[in-house]
Order: sequence, then structure tokens, then C-alpha cells
Amino acid sequence: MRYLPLSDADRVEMLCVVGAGSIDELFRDVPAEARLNGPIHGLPNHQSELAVERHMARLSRKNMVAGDVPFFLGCGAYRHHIPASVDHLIQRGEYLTSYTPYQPEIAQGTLQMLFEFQTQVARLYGCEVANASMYDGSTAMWEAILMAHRVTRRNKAVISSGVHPHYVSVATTMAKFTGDALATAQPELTTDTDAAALIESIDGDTSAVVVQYPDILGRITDLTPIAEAAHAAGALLIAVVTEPVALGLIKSPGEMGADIVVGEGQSIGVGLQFGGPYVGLFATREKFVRQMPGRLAGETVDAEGKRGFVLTLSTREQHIRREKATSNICTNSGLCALAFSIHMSLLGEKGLRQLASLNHARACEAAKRLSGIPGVTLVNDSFFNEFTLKLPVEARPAVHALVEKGVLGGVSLGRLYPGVDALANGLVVAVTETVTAEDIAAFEAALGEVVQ
Amino acid sequence: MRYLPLSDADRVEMLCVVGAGSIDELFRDVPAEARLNGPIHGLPNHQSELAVERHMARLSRKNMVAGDVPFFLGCGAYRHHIPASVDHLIQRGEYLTSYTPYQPEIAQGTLQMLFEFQTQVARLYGCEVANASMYDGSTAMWEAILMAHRVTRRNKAVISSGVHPHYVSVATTMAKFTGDALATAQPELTTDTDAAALIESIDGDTSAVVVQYPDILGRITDLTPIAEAAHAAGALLIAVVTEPVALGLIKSPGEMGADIVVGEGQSIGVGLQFGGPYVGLFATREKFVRQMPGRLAGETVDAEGKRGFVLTLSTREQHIRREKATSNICTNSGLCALAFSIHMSLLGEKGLRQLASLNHARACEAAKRLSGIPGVTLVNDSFFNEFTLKLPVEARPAVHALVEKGVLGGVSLGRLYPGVDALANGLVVAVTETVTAEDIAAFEAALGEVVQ
Amino acid sequence: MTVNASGWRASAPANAEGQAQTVTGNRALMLEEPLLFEIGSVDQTGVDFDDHSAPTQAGAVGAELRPPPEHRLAGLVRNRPIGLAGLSEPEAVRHYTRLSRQNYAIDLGLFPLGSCTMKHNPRLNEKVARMPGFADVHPLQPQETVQGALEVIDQLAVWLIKLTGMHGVAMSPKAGAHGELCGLLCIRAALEARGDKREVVLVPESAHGTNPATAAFAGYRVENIPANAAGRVDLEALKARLGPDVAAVMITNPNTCGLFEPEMKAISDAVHAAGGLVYCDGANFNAIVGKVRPGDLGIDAMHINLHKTFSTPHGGGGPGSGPVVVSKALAPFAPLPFIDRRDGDFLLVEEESAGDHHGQTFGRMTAFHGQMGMFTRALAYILSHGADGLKQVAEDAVLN
Amino acid sequence: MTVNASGWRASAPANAEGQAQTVTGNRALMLEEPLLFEIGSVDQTGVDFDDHSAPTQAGAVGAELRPPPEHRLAGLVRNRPIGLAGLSEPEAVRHYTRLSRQNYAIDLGLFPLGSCTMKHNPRLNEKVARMPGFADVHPLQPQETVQGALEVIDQLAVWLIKLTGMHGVAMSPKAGAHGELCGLLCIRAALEARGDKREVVLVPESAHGTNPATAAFAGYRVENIPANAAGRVDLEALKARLGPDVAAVMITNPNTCGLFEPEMKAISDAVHAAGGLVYCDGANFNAIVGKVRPGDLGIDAMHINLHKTFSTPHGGGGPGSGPVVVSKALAPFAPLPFIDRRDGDFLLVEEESAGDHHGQTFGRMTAFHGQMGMFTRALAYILSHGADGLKQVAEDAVLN
Ligand SMILES: Cc1ncc(COP(=O)(O)O)c(C=O)c1O
Ligand SMILES: Cc1ncc(COP(=O)(O)O)c(C=O)c1O
Repeated sequence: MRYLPLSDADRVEMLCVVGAGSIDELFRDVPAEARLNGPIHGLPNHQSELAVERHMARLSRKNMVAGDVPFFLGCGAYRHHIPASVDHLIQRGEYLTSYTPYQPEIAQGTLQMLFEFQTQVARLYGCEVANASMYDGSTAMWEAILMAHRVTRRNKAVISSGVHPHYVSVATTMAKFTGDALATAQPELTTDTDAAALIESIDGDTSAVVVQYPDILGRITDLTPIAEAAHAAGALLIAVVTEPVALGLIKSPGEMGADIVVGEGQSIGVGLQFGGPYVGLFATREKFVRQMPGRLAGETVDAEGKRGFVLTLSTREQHIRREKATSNICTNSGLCALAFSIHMSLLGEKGLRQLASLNHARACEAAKRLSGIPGVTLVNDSFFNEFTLKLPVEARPAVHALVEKGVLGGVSLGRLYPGVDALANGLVVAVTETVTAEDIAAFEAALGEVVQ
Repeated sequence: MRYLPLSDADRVEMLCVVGAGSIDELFRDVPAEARLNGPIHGLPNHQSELAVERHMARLSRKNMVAGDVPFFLGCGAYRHHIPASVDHLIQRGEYLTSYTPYQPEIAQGTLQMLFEFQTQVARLYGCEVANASMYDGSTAMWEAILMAHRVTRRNKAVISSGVHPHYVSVATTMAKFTGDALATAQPELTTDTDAAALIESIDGDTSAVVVQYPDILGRITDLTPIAEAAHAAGALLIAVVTEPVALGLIKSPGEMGADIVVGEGQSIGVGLQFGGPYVGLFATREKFVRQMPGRLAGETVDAEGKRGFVLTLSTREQHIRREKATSNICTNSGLCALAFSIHMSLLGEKGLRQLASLNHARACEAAKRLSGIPGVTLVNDSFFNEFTLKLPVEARPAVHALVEKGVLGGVSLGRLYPGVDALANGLVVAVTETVTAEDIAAFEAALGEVVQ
Repeated sequence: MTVNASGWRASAPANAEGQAQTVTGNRALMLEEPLLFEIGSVDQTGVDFDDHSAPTQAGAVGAELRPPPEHRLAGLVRNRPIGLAGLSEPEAVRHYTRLSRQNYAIDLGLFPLGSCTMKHNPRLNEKVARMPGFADVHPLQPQETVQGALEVIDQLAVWLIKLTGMHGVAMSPKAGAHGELCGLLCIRAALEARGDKREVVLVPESAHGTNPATAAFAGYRVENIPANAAGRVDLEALKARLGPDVAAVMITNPNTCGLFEPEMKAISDAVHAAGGLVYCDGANFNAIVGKVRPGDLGIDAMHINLHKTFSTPHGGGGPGSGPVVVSKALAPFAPLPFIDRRDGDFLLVEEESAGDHHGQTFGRMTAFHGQMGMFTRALAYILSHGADGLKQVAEDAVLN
Repeated sequence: MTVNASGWRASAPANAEGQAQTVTGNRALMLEEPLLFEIGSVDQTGVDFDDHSAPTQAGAVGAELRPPPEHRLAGLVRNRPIGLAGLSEPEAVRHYTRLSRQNYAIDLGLFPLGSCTMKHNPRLNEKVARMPGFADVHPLQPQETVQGALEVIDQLAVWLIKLTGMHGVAMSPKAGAHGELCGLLCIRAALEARGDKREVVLVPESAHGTNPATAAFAGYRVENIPANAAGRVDLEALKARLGPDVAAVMITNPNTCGLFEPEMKAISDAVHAAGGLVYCDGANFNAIVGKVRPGDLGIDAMHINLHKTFSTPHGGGGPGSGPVVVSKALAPFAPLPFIDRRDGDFLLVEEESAGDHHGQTFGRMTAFHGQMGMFTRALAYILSHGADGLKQVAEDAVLN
């Protein structure tokens, strides 16, 4: 048993030291009737590394690998090229196997990295403070709604129809238990977002307006008027960003007046991984920092005048404040935050802008080509690297037909909104820098056949 | 240009500091007529990481991957399972990107590792001292012949017909220039090795007898009588080991009286990599240490009584002794030696013995199955994890026919000894722990069809 | 001491509350490394893009590194500086390599804190998690293209169910605290389904902070469970407190000191008799794997920290993974999505109405299907150890 | 000071010669880490084997962990203890992680020694070298199964030839010194082919130790080249020394201080006029890539250290790779194996008789085909930089 440093001899010796005759004596607190005697039925014994690697490789090969085919999926998870150095660095044992940085004197590496990460997130989002990460974009959004509730002492949030439906599901699930009231709606396949309707629906009981930017269909809307309307009513604007690369090219929500900006950080540094682990980003105004959930790394100066970093404002957190904490979150997405931060440092402002431009250019090219297929129309007027097509047929079966042709051709709205007829023909297509001209041509050809 | 830390602004600043108007002024030592003006024809400009990764992946996919098919090649390079931790550890920047350990105060990690590696090699080989590695087994063997020349002041070496023909080629190539006389021969498809003939051929001019153990056909021979005969004539016995795993199960050459033991270390910790980099192992008796080629890490105690490690006996080496050095080798196989050492520490004596037993058991099983094919006979009486089959047809085309059936079925003697009719039907088959029962069955079936 | 949480050179003033923080102990490990923003610049980058005007082999579609002139960005082009410092690749490698050396970690030695549950992170796990079929698969790919991924989740689920002797498992929770939330929401949904609106959750004072925080997050009022002199649950006092307002009791078993709660079964019986349910914080499950099954102790829900019990890396604070095993009574209420089998295929059930077994699911907890990257690692670890090895781990943990 | 070269606890006495060695400078980086043999034991192991008596999924063929009873080992079973210490995986990870921290490395900062030629090792290279089609391919696989590997060698060869302006390249040398040997053997074979038995190689005193050592290894007598006051080759003195006994002159250009030899062409002309050939030590080629081509300077052979010029990792002393570019005069004598193209396929020529271009090959230098693992890295680096980037590297090197 290769992972166990104790040998049988060590074990006998240790038993002697503690004065026990057998290992089972150490389990004496466990009543006899609760003890398992003998092995659990149906579970195999240990295996060699070679055997386990083979087993896992066999399972891995049963999946279609995004990088092996023309690939156009997005809707909250994006396939970007991650520099090899990112994965190399996050695997250094000092990061990978370190504990939560509760003891700053042995965790300065993690703490400084988190501090830098927070700064990057705050600047990207156009906010003043950011935390050390949440589980993912969806849980970050719910935490933002709860935080708005605490800040405004109101419990009625209005969620735009453009918010990712899974994010909305998370919020509605949770709201059932906390008693928050959420106004939600389903999107329509139109050029315009629901900004006007949202502004309409804000009233004196509204805690927050929640808007995704770009939205689930890829549309981009100016947040300024929504922020103004929310603020006029004493409500907060929560902006949700599922594709952070977009912010290399379009205005940040913070610039447009958002009070809390949350989102998914996966695009930068974190692979697709079938949905997790990802990294939730969370930023807000400095004046709300005490209502913020999650960990926060802060810069400090020690007695000798040397700069150092610590977890700060911990009185918001569960390990100090228990049931009065701003959140129950403890373990978050530390290592994914590191990956985000390294990738973002490699990009820098220059690289991020270039990456974003490249994404947009490819998406423009793809949108032109695909919307040229007879019967296929482009829903969007505006988009970043993701847009929605309206097909002449239902999109969900079309996606399966595309798989048969070796193309992973986007996410059907039929999957995201099952049973909603008005959306059934919608196909959301994401186009990143990893998509080649040949990929676009292959998709165009395959889709042309499928919609015939 | 992502690898260059200087920005254009930095460059201008630095030019100012050195007082140069343009970068070309710094190349003023280069006569104008020798300078390249403008780009070299036909060479592309820089590319993104994504583009380069794609390009290399495309080339990679043009190769048949050993792990994807039933695989039975050996003859100096063996496919063993390498624990994942080995590759993880050798990629730590402190090992990967460190320089030759000329400055011990900043290279204790490398030096202690080399010291441990040497100890492992010496013990595995049954010798007193080992060096810090050579390029590979073949160059190690030539260096051993030269060393025997220096020790005995004789220049006639006898090389067994059982030595890997590429190793023999390296030695004969080099001997042309140094004036050493080498007696060589080709193997025969017999049960017995040429031990008796070798003993016969030793005389008072012989510097060394060179024997491979197990030999190129996989046969195992007792080295003791050869050592005795050599020593009686004042010659040295050089043993060559291409498969170090064998020494977990069979006696070491040192135990049997070999004076110099050299070999290939690739099997432990180093992947196949199409032939390199590998790691040459070199060990000998303490009394010959001053004639040994290559680097040597030694333990020392510093002024404060603390243990430390240094490169020692450097007066043998080219950077001190120049044309009088024991060898011209400088850069050797440091990182492969580290991989060897980590894998060997993970195995330990217990694991190495288990690994060797498993290899032998699989090989016995395969030999039984394959030699049961009508017309196919097993040449060997003894073997470790590699044996030779005599086919009823020429082996070289048979190997290609096996590829058509998706099996990498051994190395034909026709490839190793082109034009030697007596060997044309020989097929050398290696069977390691990575070979499954299904692989053996697939090989058996395919070979059965091919030799029909 | 000044604390500047927002980032480098922000003009945030010294933060009064921050002053409560002190930097503890020695700083021997500290070698000062400048901040990213002090080394990097907005003009430097460590990433190249293909900007050749001629199409490259990689299929670049033209000169596209400036915002395309005819863009479709709703007039919202970001013009103001963002303020993100960039590093060349060598600078980045050095910065993060140097920074890493200011951390202590399991790879360097045993851990002073949380050592009972912090364990070696095998490198095979890292290799497996990076196999392209796991690492490069999108969560919304059509299900016929992710059967291997679903099978990993299913295999891990089977192990967790068998090792715990429970009825079902919810795989999507993202960490221990998220698992606690999942368990409490199952409990709440089950109680509400029978029309039982209970409002209190009992938590021992010694519990990890996430326990009371989660109970509050789930909309419950938290009360302490009395302890006896030995620091364990006072069964008689508990019985006295139980009643129609108590929805659940949260017990950490084994507790944070690694000690097993000897009266666990009696506690469960008492809670059940009073109409409540039992949540077990399984963060220390690792010490009893193969020796005791929570399912035999009357527990209704328990989270398992894969990053503690099943060796996925702690990563300086995450990511974790907190699957929750549940009793038969709670299984119908477990969250979406979950995995079913149909005609030999694995089926990811994402819709509330679908699926036979979880008709009353309380809903979705996260955007996708949980921490796949942790599942592959945990499964590789579990298969490596096997049933015999996991039991040995528990025994060694108790020995230590 | 005692030096114990053979290993831990060997009874070797204090070694007189070793006493000449001193441990230089400060030891601030030193944290003592016990030796492997002090931590490990012969009973411990970090590798498991499948020893289940029932066949496993992995296809184990039975209980095979003891030497099989009916083995075929010629009666030579190793019975005596070997003395190899084993570590469990966590112990091994800790030992080698801790040890690594006693090294300085490029990833931590600039290098005090050899910094002009030590460069950043991109992580893309490491990823590429580990692609299964490169990492898991046997050197003796049938050629139709390794076309991609041969193409890598060919593409790299083309770059090296074009960047140097030479006629051909030998790819198999394993490091710089091995490349020097290759070059000198080409020279010797060429001279012998014309019946010219010259015995002397001229080497400047300032040359790297491998130059004279290699010349001796190739069977030559070594003599110094006189230097002028500026430390460069004294052309007139050199001319005076040239004669029918001088086989070759070895020049390091740029030299170890990074300075270009301005009279290189004149030196070459003089050597050629005297019937000799010119070997160039190209260890510092990196400073002139894209600016000067050795082929334009009359050089006949030059090795290129891929681990210096083309970013393959130095690894604390190897592995390296030392391809040798050769002039038209030397190309026919280059070593086996080499790559040809035939009908659009790549052909690895391993036999002395075969091949059109190298009919007079001097033979084989190493068991297989050179450092494939370094070729993939170097090619990835070269393609990343491109012709423009490599020239920029040279300019930056000179600026520094
Ligand atoms: C006893 C206990 N319960 C719950 C948790 C919370 O788990 P997580 O940090 O994964 O959310 C922890 C870990 O910190 C713990 O130790
Ligand atoms: C100038 C010079 N020549 C030759 C060599 C030898 O190269 P290698 O160490 O790769 O054998 C070196 C490197 O050490 C060198 O710097």
C-alpha cells in the first residue's frame, strides 16, 4: 500500500507505545454492534498504480474530447487555450498540498497570491474589493442576492431573463428556504434584452436587480440605465459575468454602476473538466466589504515593518461568527484562483485585450458564416464570443445529429429550457480563439446538412 | 514574444546605457560581409503557444503509441510502468532548470541526489563505486573498454557475440580512431551463449572481455568462469546490462567478479522516448576509481562539521585535466539519473524484487504461449523478461505484418543484423509487467496468422 | 498595521477592524517577493497570439488583434485602462516559483494543523484528472459523448454508498459546507413534504463553524446541544430538549479530535423518536472507513470531504468536494442533477420532473454537476487503496 | 574532510585526493535532509503490484510476486541482500521535494554561472515532450509506425541547417562534447578518405576543457593556438604553425565571454589553405542566431548545444543534445543513423551501406537515434520564437 508510510513493524511498535493489544482496542468507543466485522461485500481490494491508471484511462476514452473535434459550446463554461506554465506552476507541491492559510507565517505564498488575485478580479470587474473566491459563478450569484438582502434589508430580487437558467435554478432553490422572493422570467429570441422590462419592475421593495452581461443568449446591454434605476429605488445592481474574457473588450460592470459583480472565472486558467472545479468571482464596493461573504486576503505590515499578508475581516466568517456569519463557505476554490491569477498575469492587460479581440473576431466570422445557411438566422445584434442562432428545426435533436457528424455544435436552448416551445429552435454557439477556420467550415457544412 | 523578459522600452534604455545607437553596433566585431542582412529565406516567424502545440500534436499523432497496442519490443529499451510521482518530481523547477552542480553551496539537492543515485547503482550492480551517469549504455560500454585499456595498458578487447549490435557498432566506430583492437562476432540462434569461446579467446594481450547479461537474445550466463579466466590473464571483465530490472532477480555482475559493470538505466524511471535521452550507468571497483570517466558526487564534512556533497576526484575530468582527462564527457544525464533514483527509491529492494518476479512470470507465460504456435520455436533455455523465437519465416517482414494487425511484436534480428541469413528468422520478444494476458493472447493470435 | 484588502495601491485607508489581526509567530519562511503589480506592467505579456497577416497553419483568420473595426459590441468597447499587470513567461515562472517557497505544505512534511485529516495527495490522481477525456470535456456536451464521465461519478457514488451503508448520495456539493447545506435542505424538504415546519437545528458548541452557519443559511434557528463532562453529547439533556420544533441535530462523528461518539445510535433513535432527523458532519470519516458504517448508526445525511477523506489536494483552501450520503427517507429529496441508468447507458437527470427515484428533489445547488476534477482523483485513490487499504488508512489514522 | 564516493556507510577511508576539494562559499541554502538510506528501508516500498490470486481487470496472470517456482534463470537467482532502501510514496515525495529546495535554479532567478547561455525553459516544451506519440515510442519500432518522430527530427534538422547556413547535420550526438567528437571524427574520416594522416589538433588555451579532451578521445595530439594580447586568436602565429600535420583547428565562436571572433573567415581560409579543417565550438551560438551564419565563415563542423541555445532544460547536468552541422566536404562522413526521404516517407538509415548521401559514414556513435526528448523541446522552442524571435534572442543576449 504505496501511500502508507507505516510498515507493519511500525504499527506493532506504535500499538505497544499506546499500550493496546490490537488495533481494534483503539476502536473501543465504537459499540460492538456498530462495528463492521469483515470486509464490505462487493468492494475490491487494493490495486497497482498501473491497474488504476488503465481503469481510469478506459473510462476517459469513453468521452468525446472537446479538443479532438470542432467545438462550439459555451453557456457558462468556455474552452480557451491555457499556457502550459499555468498547470506546471499550480502543481508545485507547495501550492497543491498546502492547507487553508490560517497560519500566515507558513502560508505567505498562498496569501500573497490571493491578494494579487483579488486585485486582478477587482480591476477586471471595475470594483473596489474582491474576495478570495467562491465555489463557482452560480453560488456566487446566490451569495450576492443574500448580500443585497443584508445591505438593503429587503428580500425581493428581480432576476433578468438573460441570466443563465442554472444560476437562476440555484437561486430559486435556495430562496425557497430563506424566504427570499425572486422575480424570474424566460428569455425571448429577440435582438433586445429585457433591460426595459427590468427597469419597469424595480420598486421600493426591491433588494437587487440581477443582470447577466453578456447574457445567456450572448447579447450585450448597457448596464448604466439599470444601475441608475436600481439606485434611485434604493436597490443594488448585481451583474453576473460568465465569460470574463469579454471584459478585455467591453466595459466592466463596475464602470457602469454595478454594486456587486459576480461570475465564473473558469475561462481564465481553468479547464472545462466537465463542470468543476471552477472558481466563483465576487467583487463589490469597499463600503459593503463587511457584508461580503468568503475569505479576504489583506496586506499588512508586521512589527518589524515588513510587508506581509493575512486573512482579514474574518469576523464576517463562519469560523468566528458561526450562525451570524455572512456565509457558510469555508473551503473555496483556492487552487483555481491561483490558476486564474497566473493565467491573468501571463496575459496582462495587453494579452487580455488581444485575446478578447481574437475571440470577438472569430465569433463575428462564425456568425456570418453560420447565419448564411438557408433557414438559419442570427438572433443577436450584439455579442462577444457567443451568439444564438434560430434554426428551422428543433435545436436539441440537431445537436445530437451534429455529434454523429463529429461536431460539438453548441448548446441547445431545448436542453437549458426543457419544454419551452418558444426557445426550442435556439442554439447558443460559442467561438473562442481555439476555434480554427477549418472548424468553422466543418460546423457550417454539418449544420447545413442537419437543418435541411 | 512570450519568453523574452525585455520589452522594447527596456531595450532602448539598455542601448543608451552601453552607449550604442543601435543593436547592430553591438555586432561590430562581425565583419560586414559576414553579417546577415534581412531574414533567412524560408523560415517562418514566431507562433502562438496554441499553434505550436497543435503542430507538435499533429506530428505526435503520426506515431503508433506503445501503450495503445499489444507491445513486445525490447533490445536495449524497455517499457515499464513509471509511477506518476517520478515525473512530477523531476519537473520541479529546482531540478529541471538548475545548472551543472559546480557550485556546491547552491546545488546540494542535485549533489545529494547524485550521491544517492551512485549508491543505488553500485548496489544494484554489486560494485563498490558508481559515477554520476553517462549518456547511455552504449557510450558507457565504450568508455569501459577505454578504461580497461588505461588500467591494463593493453588495447585488445574481446566482445561477446551476445552484446547488443548497436553497442558493438559504437565501440568499433570509436576503436577505428583510437587504434584499439576489438574482436567481435555475431550471435547464433542456440541455447548456449558464447561463454566457452570467449574464455578460449582470452590471452595475455587482452585488456578486457565484454559480456552482455542477459544477452541480446535474452540468454543468461554465469559470469564467474569468464571473470576467473580474464583475471588469470590479467584482463578485466566488463559486464553490460541493458535491462536493470533483471538484477532484482538474478545475481549481479559484481558478485560474479565483473570489474566494470556498465549499462542502460532507462528501464527505471525513464520513458521510451524513441531512444533518448537515456541514462548510462557505470560502476567499478574502488581501486580503479581514478581511471573512471565522468562525474562523481562525494560526501564530505564542512568546517562546521555538517555533512555536505561535492563533485569529487575532478582531476580525472576534462575541465581540469583537459586532454589528459579520463573522458571528454561533461553534460551527462543528470535529470534521467534523478528519475532513475526516484523510481528506484519508490521500488526499494522489495519492490524491485517483486517487479522483476512479475516480469519473469509474464515472460514465462508468453514464451510458453508463443512457442506453442506451430513452426515457432523458443531459442532460449534461460531468460529474464526477453527471449528469442525462431520463426518459420523471415522475422523482419513478419514484424511489419504484425503492425498491420495492430501488434508491435518484438524486434527482428533481421533489423539488428541486416544481411545475416542465419539470424533472419529470429524475433526478440520482451514481456514486462505492462503486458496483459489479453496482449499476449492478441500477439499469439496475430503471430499465428502471420507465420502460417 | 494597515490592511489593504482591495489590492495594490488602492487608496483604501487603514482599516480599523483589520487592526484586530496580528501576524502570528515567526516569519522565518518569509523571503520578500515583490507583488505582481510591482514586477509586471500593462505592456508586458507572456502570451503570444497569431497576428500574421497571412493565414497560419493554425488557421488564424486574419489580422484580428485590434478590436475589429466592424465589431458588434453594442457600443460598449472598454477604453479606459484596466490596470492588469503582465509578465513574460520567465518572469511569471519565477514569481510563482518563489512565492510558492513561502508556503509550508504536506509535500514538505506533516502538517501542524488539521493533520489528522490532511493526507498525502498521490500524483497518480493528478495524472488521471488531466486525462483529456476528463479534463477537456464540457459540462453541457450531449450525454452520449460523456458516458465515461458519468460512469466515473456513478462508480464513485457506489463506493461512497457502500462504505457508508447509506441509501443514496448527492454528488454535486462543492465542499464540506456546501454538503452540509445539501443535507439540511434534504431534511427540510422531507419535513416540509410531510407538512412539518420545524425551525430549530441543534448543534454542539464544539462543532466546526460551518455547522451553525449552514443551519442559518438553510433558514434554521440554531441552538446548542449540551455536552457532558467528557465533552461528548449529553444524551439525557438532548432528549429533554428534543421536541416538535427540532428539525435536526448535527453531530460531528468522529469529532474534531478524532474521537468516535459512542452513543451515536442512541442519539439517532432519540432524535427520530421526536420526529427529527440526524445530520452527521463526516469531515473525519477517514478514521472509521471500513470499521463502522454511518448507515448502521441511524444517520440520515452525512457529507464526505473528498479533500480530507479521499486525498484530493487541499490546494491552500480548495477546491474541495462534499458529496452527501443520505438515508432512504431523504433520498427522494436529493438535489439535481443526478445519475440514473437506462438501458445500460448513464443518464444525467437535470430536470425536476424527470427521474424515478428523486421525484421530490429540492432543486439545483450549483451550475453544473459537481467537482468532476475531484471525483476522478478520489476514485483513483479509492481504487488504489481498495477496501482493504481504506480500512488500513483508518487504522493508521487512529494509531497516529 | 572525508569523501565517500561509493555510497552511504561504505567503509571507504578518507580519500586523500578528495581533500583537495573544498566546499566553497556560504551554505545558507542548506537545510539538512537525511539520506535516502537513512529514511528508507529494504522492507518499505512505494509501488504496489497486483498480487490478487484471482485475475484482476488489469489482466494479472496469477500469483507471481515470488520468484516463480519453475523459473528459467540459469540457476542464478539473486539471494543475497541488495541493500536498496525503499520509501512509501509520501516519503519519496517529501524527500525529493525537500532536497530540491537546496538547489538554486533558473526558475528562481538569474544564474550566477553560465548565465549567458542558460535560458528559461518553457513549460510548453515539457508538455510537448510528454505527448504519448513522442514519449511512448520505442526506438526500434517499425518505421511506418514512427513517421511523426522522424519528421520532428527532419524539421529540426532543416532549421539547424538554415540557421547555420551549413550543408548537413548529424542529429545523434548526446551533448556538446559528444558533438565535438562527432565533428572531429567527420574531419578525421574525411582526411583519411583522401589518405591524409594528420595528427595534431590546435586548440586555444581558453577553450572549454571538452575541446582538448575530445581531440585526445578522437586520437589526436593537442597543441595550443597562440593568442594575441586581446585574448583572441593570433592569426599570424596560427598561420606560422599550420602545416601538413595539422588536421583541424578548434575555435569557440562566439567565445566563452560571448565575443565574436572577428577574423574567423581569415582563420578558416588559412586552415583550408594548409589542408586542414575548421571545427567551431558552437556552445554560444545563441548570441548570433539570425545575425551571422557559420556556413558563411568557412566553418566545416560545429556542434549546437540544444540545452544552451534552444532552451532544453539543463537538469542539473543533463541530459543535453549536441547536433553537429557540417559543411559539404564533411557531409558524406557524418554518422549513422540519419534520415532520408523516399517517396514522401521518412526513412531512418541505420546500415552502413545504405543511403545515397552519406556513403562514407564514419559509423555509429550511440545505441539509438539521439536525444528525441530534446528534439521535440527544441523544435517547439524554435517554432515558438520563429526566425524573428530567435534573432531577437541573439540581440537581447548581446545587450545583456
Ligand atoms: C469538522 C468540519 N466540518 C466541516 C468542514 C467544512 O468543510 P469545507 O471546508 O470543505 O467546506 C470542515 C473543514 O474545514 C471541518 O473540519
Ligand atoms: C564552450 C563550451 N564548449 C563545450 C561544452 C560542452 O558541452 P556539453 O556539456 O553539452 O558536453 C560547453 C558546456 O559545458 C561549453 O560551454
